[in-house]
Amino acid sequence: MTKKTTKLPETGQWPDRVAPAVLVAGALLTTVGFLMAFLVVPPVGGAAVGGAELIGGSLISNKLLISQKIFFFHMPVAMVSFCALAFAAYYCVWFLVTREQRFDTCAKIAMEISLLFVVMTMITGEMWTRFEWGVWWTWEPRLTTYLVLMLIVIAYLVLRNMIDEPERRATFSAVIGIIAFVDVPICFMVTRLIPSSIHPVVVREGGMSPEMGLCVGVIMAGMLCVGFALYRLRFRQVRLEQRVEAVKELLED
Amino acid sequence: MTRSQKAPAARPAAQAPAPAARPQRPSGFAQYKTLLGKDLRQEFRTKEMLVSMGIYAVLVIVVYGVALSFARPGGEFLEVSGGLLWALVVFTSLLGLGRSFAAEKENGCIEGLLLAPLDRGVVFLAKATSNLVFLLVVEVIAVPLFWFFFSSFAHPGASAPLMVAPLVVGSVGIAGVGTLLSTITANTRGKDVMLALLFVPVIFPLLYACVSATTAALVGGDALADVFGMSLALAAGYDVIMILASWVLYDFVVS
Amino acid sequence: MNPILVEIYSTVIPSAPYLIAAYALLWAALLVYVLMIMRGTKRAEAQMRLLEEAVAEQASRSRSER
Amino acid sequence: MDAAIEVRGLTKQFGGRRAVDDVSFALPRGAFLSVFGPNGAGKTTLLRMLATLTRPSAGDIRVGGVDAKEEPDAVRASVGLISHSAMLYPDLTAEENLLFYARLYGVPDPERRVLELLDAVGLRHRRLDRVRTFSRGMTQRVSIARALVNDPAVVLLDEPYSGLDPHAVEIFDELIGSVRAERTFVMVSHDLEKGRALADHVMVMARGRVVRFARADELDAEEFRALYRSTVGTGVA
Repeated sequence: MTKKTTKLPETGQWPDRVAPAVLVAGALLTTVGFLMAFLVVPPVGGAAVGGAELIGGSLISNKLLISQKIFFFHMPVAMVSFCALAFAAYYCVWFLVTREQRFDTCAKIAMEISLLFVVMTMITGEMWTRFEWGVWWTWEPRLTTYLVLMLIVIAYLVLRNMIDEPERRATFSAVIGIIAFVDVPICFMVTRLIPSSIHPVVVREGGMSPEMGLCVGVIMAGMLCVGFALYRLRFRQVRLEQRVEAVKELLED
Repeated sequence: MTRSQKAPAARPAAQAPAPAARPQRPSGFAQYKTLLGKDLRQEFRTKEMLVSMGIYAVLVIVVYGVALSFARPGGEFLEVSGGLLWALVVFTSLLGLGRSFAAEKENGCIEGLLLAPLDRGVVFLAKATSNLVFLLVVEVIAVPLFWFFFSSFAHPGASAPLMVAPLVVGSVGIAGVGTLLSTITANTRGKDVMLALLFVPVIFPLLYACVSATTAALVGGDALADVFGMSLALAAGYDVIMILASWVLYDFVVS
Repeated sequence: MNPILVEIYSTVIPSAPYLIAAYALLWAALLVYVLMIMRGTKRAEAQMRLLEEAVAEQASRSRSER
Repeated sequence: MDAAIEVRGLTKQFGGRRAVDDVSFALPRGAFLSVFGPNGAGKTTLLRMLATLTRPSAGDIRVGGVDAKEEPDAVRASVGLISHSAMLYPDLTAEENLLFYARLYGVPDPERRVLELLDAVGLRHRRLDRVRTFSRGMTQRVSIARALVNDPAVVLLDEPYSGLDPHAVEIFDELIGSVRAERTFVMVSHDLEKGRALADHVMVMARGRVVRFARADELDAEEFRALYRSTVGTGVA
């Protein structure tokens, strides 16, 4: 049977022509979102206040929480980290089916992007938790899920350095990539369904007013573009390094 | 040496018909029993893994003893004991899983298995079952020992025997996923650290569900009613999904 | 100052440092990654130039031998 | 009549390097092929691909007319491998080891077959002792019994002589001689004399490629030794 030639992702294909434009779009969208978050969307109400005041045409009766603004970047960045993990799992499956090293490279880069965005999620989540509940860390469902995701992605990258032989390294990494993709949603679900007895979680997200929804949407789109552009940039760099290695090898013998 | 006369190989239409004397490939279940029998016989003869896991569990209990010697006995201990017990199970199983392929790798026996007409899922199931058996044997010793040493702190509630359910469900999950991960890390550098680094995050949801179920069983009362059933169901769900995934992916990992 | 207004805005000042830290670190993380990529690309390009010279030199040497 | 082993365009790539590069040959049933070549010439990789232990990057292998890629298990049922790693469980007795493999391959009446094999290798009296207590030579003999447990049509030998004392080598040759009827052998070895003595086909490999493949009688000893020296000299990977 003729080996169906799968189209291998390569630099210079359509994603690369689009990448610079996407990067600009990403930057624009995130800045617009940033401004919207602070200027357009009214801050969320916190604890009730002894009276009520007329500010800017509406009656405010509880503390206005600026810290909640972090949420506008926290949630989109977290979503992008899940998307990156999904992409990585997609390439892992493709590698196991076709055994093409190129898909393994793509999976590695997608995992790196996922790690980057998880770290960003942890940073923003950390700052929000610090102010919101006054503690540096609480074993609250969302934070634990991201911690587990971060550890798995780190384990994936450490595993890659522990194996030298390219074929075995790629196969084992692909398996771990798929296991991670299966494991994280379960972790997401388990930590939510079982109430941790320490202290009930005040879920602030609750109902999102239209402007908040729009703002989050804009930033989400922006972050997706940034993620995609970074992926292509990193992909071009890794491909260049691989070509350099190949030429070196040719020169040797 | 008389070799029974092989029927002349007929024109191979689709597949050369196996001559009568040539062995018929046994059913998957028969191969599973053979593999499991070998693992159990080998382990119960040397008892290498069982003894090391048992001693390790006792050592962990000793460390707990020191850690808790300054805590006030009483109700809080019960809530903590579920987690302590599971920490003991996780690290003891890590030790056991790390050594589960020692015998195979030591003499190139893995290649002996790969040479046989045997699909890799059967190897996975047999190895997972043997790991499960060893883990359960150690738990049967370690858990009562744990309560023996900490009886001065607190006595488990009336519903404590329910604790067996999460222990079994958890051990099944640990043995299943653990076998896949230990196969991966069996021939990587720094294999013990690598196994732990992969194992703990992947097993986290199962651990989370099992600890909550065990604690509910130990504390008893109202906590038991709503949390126990839900946690156990989630743990069982985790087992099914992850063992299925491990079973499917095992073929790539072992060849 | 009107006490209620003060209370309404009471959380703004204390939360400011965390807010700023959050966004600053966010962009710092992105920046670090981009810098890593740039450094890697430059190093790879430098090696590629080196190799091109080596190939050219090897080609000329083999031509002179023939 | 179908060739026992048919290999076409077999290649194995490790990263950039081609350990086995476009190897093709065919072996009739009952032949004995000795493969020679310097270290890193790809001999062992070729053997491991024949044993379906390593997945080829390209090309195909047919054993007894069955394609190894499409039906690996059918090929595995008819192949036996003897290598310097014994593939035996040290804490199980010789009999238990062989019974384990016999049941795995689904050999009819395993107990009788195992005793028959232990007789053949002359270890029936030590069948209840653990393999850990055996000498290198005895372990190798049990390993031969293991490789023959499924009555394989093809027997692969990977450096079988390494670590054997002369007496053990003698027994080994005798055993191989006694089971040669109708089986096809492929042996990888550094031992020129041993390799040529047993073989009726000879292959010399260097850097993953086949330098020479011929019937043993077409190559007289002197020409062969010169050929070997030349490939070993130039062929160092």
